[in-house]
Amino acid sequence: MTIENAQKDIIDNFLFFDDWTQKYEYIIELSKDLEFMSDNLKSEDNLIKGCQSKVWLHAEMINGKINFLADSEAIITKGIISILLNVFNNRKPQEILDSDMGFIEKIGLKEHLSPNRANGLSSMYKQIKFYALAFSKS
Amino acid sequence: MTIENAQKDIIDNFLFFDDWTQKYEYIIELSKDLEFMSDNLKSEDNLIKGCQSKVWLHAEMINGKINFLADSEAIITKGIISILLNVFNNRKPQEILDSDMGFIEKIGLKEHLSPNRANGLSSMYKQIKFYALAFSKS
Amino acid sequence: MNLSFNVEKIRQDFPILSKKINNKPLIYFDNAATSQTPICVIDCIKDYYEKYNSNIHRGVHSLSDEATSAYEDARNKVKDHFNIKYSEEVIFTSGTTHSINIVSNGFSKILTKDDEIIVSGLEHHSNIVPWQMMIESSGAKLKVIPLMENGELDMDEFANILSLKTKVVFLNHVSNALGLINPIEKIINMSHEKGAYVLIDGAQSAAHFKIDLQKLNVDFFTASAHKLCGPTGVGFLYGKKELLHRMEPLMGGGEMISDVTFSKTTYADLPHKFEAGTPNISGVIAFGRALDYLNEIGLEKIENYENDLLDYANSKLKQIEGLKIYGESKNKTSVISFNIEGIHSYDIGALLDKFGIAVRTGQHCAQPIMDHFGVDGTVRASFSFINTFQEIDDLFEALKKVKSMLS
Amino acid sequence: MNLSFNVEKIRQDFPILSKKINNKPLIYFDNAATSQTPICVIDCIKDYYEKYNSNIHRGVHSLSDEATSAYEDARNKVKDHFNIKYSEEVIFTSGTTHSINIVSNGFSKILTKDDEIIVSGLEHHSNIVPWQMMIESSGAKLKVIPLMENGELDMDEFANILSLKTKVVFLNHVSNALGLINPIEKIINMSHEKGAYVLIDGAQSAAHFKIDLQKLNVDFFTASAHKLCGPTGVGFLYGKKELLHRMEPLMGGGEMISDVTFSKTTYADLPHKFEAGTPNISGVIAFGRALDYLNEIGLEKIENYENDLLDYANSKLKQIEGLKIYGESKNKTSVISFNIEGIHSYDIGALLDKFGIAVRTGQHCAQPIMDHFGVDGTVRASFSFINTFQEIDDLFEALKKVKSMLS
Ligand SMILES: Cc1ncc(COP(=O)(O)O)c(C=O)c1O
Ligand SMILES: Cc1ncc(COP(=O)(O)O)c(C=O)c1O
Repeated sequence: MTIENAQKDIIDNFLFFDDWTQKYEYIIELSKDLEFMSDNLKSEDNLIKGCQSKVWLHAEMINGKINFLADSEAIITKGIISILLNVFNNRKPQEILDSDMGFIEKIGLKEHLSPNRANGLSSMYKQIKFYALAFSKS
Repeated sequence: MTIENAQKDIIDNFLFFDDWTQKYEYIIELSKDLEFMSDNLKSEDNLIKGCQSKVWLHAEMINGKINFLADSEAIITKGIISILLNVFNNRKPQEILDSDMGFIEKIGLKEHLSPNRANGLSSMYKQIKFYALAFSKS
Repeated sequence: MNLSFNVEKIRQDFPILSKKINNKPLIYFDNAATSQTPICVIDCIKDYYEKYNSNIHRGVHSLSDEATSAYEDARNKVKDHFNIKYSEEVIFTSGTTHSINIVSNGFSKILTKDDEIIVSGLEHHSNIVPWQMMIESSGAKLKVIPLMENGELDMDEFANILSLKTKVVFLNHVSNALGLINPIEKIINMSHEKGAYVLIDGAQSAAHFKIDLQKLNVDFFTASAHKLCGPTGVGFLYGKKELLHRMEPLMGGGEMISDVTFSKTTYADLPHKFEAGTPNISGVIAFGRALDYLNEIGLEKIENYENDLLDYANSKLKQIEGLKIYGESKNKTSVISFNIEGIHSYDIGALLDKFGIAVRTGQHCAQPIMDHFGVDGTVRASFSFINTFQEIDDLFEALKKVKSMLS
Repeated sequence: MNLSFNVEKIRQDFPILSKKINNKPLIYFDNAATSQTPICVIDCIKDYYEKYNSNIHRGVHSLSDEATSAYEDARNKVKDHFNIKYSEEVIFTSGTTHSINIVSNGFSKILTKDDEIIVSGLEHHSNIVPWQMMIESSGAKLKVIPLMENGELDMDEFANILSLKTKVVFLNHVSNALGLINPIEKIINMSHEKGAYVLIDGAQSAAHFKIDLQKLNVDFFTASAHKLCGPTGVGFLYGKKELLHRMEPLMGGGEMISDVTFSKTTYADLPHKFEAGTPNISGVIAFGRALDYLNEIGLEKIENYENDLLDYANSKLKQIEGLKIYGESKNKTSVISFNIEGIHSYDIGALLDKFGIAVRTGQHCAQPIMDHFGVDGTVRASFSFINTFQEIDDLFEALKKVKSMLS
């Protein structure tokens, strides 16, 4: 599945909800899907700046694709990370570099993209792209 | 004549004018009445801060009354000094301390009282009062 | 409950209160971050730009006279409101942060490495970082008034660290993170006995009760207009004349000098020495209007009403199981800083927003207090006289739903 | 004359132009001190306070998101307008004076007593006094580019004083007292060849023509919103990233740190490192709107029209006997600085005001230039695209009357 298709799937899932309660309950649900991240990976180096709750992101290159592990103290943030990893995990660096975040607006989470430093979605995406760039050069 | 009466006289004189041209022509006329101030009195010490054109004010106590000498580079400022000295020259310190500047508004020169540092009427009046205070204590 | 306070009428002065968030009426409980702006203040800004916008102090024309008079009127309003003796002791700044930096920078050339300064453990970063910068350049030592378990200042420890070496004591009047009112009268008197100067950061107090600076006999005081129903980008610093004369200015520029050649510059008199450059003219004038507005309502009435709101909110929120309030005390402004067990403050704030309720979450620019309580952050609901008891009920109901969603 | 420029239509955007002074229509020729404000900018401020006033960057609620987005949009507008590479190279300040102080303070810890800095003889006090303060703390030496008789910079002398010791060169793009446009491209290139950084004070240039900062390759640039149809109390500093990283901040506070304990503070990333405290949020957003407004008209059109105004005013004013213009040159913005023989500039300004004409008189915060010409002050009429040819005729007639009254 391409990144674009993964994003379309998410948009379709979200279309399903009539109100914000259902949407956020779904996000909270998704937070539980996140793959376990061991405490030793929750290092200063993996901490993403610019989020109000602590967010850790770890990346490794496996067979030409980037494998991400991430976690957060806040459930909603975790749910949003989960959405992001659904899209960007196990991708080739170039795929990530070619991607955009338009789908976030389409699923009604635009507020999380604001340059407001409280919610760190932009920072996470920046960091994901940063890893992609680094690995594409290595 | 009391200070109050001197101020009333000035108000009466100004009532006479229909438009600003006449008023300012009169002020320019008055500038020529200023008593001559010799250059050696135009010292740094006598310079009044806060006027755009240089204004010098010198004061001496003669027989219990304050004698002022003043000059300025700008004609309008000179005219206004002339009005001030008409009121405040040769007064006892206490008379000056008891006075106010309400008459300036009545003759339509309120703009010169603004805290704007370009026109220094407030600064001049402050300095006149300052001398009065100093002499009243000596 | 306070019946004499007509909150519905007052709310009509605030256009933003008709705003909908997520299709729900805005409930604004972030007053400690910034206050909302009454229409008279907004109109005052509009009026300035439509009728007498001009650079001030040196213009020869009528617009400049008009703008200068309005600007200096605002200075007199600040002077009167806070009962300051001389108008030249009122310095307009871009806000509390700027004010504190003026003082810390001014003292950086006065203090030496043998001197000590004292800060409270309750400070906003704006009252910590400037002093750290000062310490670096002066070598003076920093002592901290520790907190007691509930977050109040440990006054016994203050007495211990205060000495003849202490030169400046700086602390906030009210803590922004907790709303605690500090015993500043006591601190000022004790400090003065040792010859130390005191700076009070009034960012969080000035909106909530009347402050008499001559009576307090404090050396420096500062607040921000944007927390006082005024606009952003303006505040003031009060300082005793003789201290302001001794301090070097933080910034150089136009307005603040009386004589300039390339080899030498003479600073202008107070307050201009500290007001370099074109100031926030419309902001200063609107700040004056905001003080008028607060006085039209009456700060005493505001204080009483806000105390009632706080009591009510306390009693409601405590009904929520697992909710812990930080900094409980009798001496508080209308701020409640809390967490719910097992839930991250960010999650609470993000979901409350969906109910149209604006609270602040996180460290509130006061990391040392968070460290004291061993938390990462809190949810802070800060009430003001534009809020209603009904809104507190709404918060209570929303919190219950949020809690059940998140646990 | 420029016929494609519909000045009457543009004037309708400026509410203040319907003002009467002394019963005469306001003729505003003090644009170099502060520009007037179009209704779209005034409405933008009103909108902010009525619809989304909130503290920014750390709020979890929708209002804060909205205000933060608008604030950061403004940063991008400044970036685009001046063709800046990275948005974090745009620092919002309270104005040009503040910006220059950030740089002079930043360099005070970088320079040593073996270093030299160069300033032009044409500077505004805001670009002199901060550097004098810096020199005092760093010990670096100040060299001055002298003026030629007409007030233009003596570029031969500049080449002489520029050396490998020179670390910073700072000068204005356009002189506020005379309107002269300095050869900054040349100065930047020559300075870079010697390894010196250049700060350009664009307070008087940015309103009059398009400026491309990447093309200029300048190290620092600054301007004030209030001279660009924007509000008071806001401006920006552009700096190259690597230089901003090297400089210490002028002020400490909230927003500008990433980690605070009492023993240590870590500064936040750019641009926040230099934006301590709550900024002038409404001002910044309205500044962005003002740039939009200027772009809607088109800076090229503005430049052409203002050049025509200047030519016309020059030809008219020279008909007045005894009138002397300071700083004549082909490279000028629409400013005429003059005196009439035997008459004090203050008298001219005070009487012009009675005709409803606002000009500035005095030293224009540029005492060294006045010293150069051996005058105490001048009358400065500064024109902008809101002025008309008819208004210049009115000035001409008024000046003749003023002259006859005063001589
Ligand atoms: C050339 C120049 N530099 C600096 C300034 C100072 O700008 P501000 O007062 O907006 O800080 C001015 C404004 O008069 C100016 O004309
Ligand atoms: C106690 C305290 N001090 C200082 C500040 C900083 O004020 P400003 O951001 O207006 O400079 C704040 C504002 O949050 C505060 O609450």
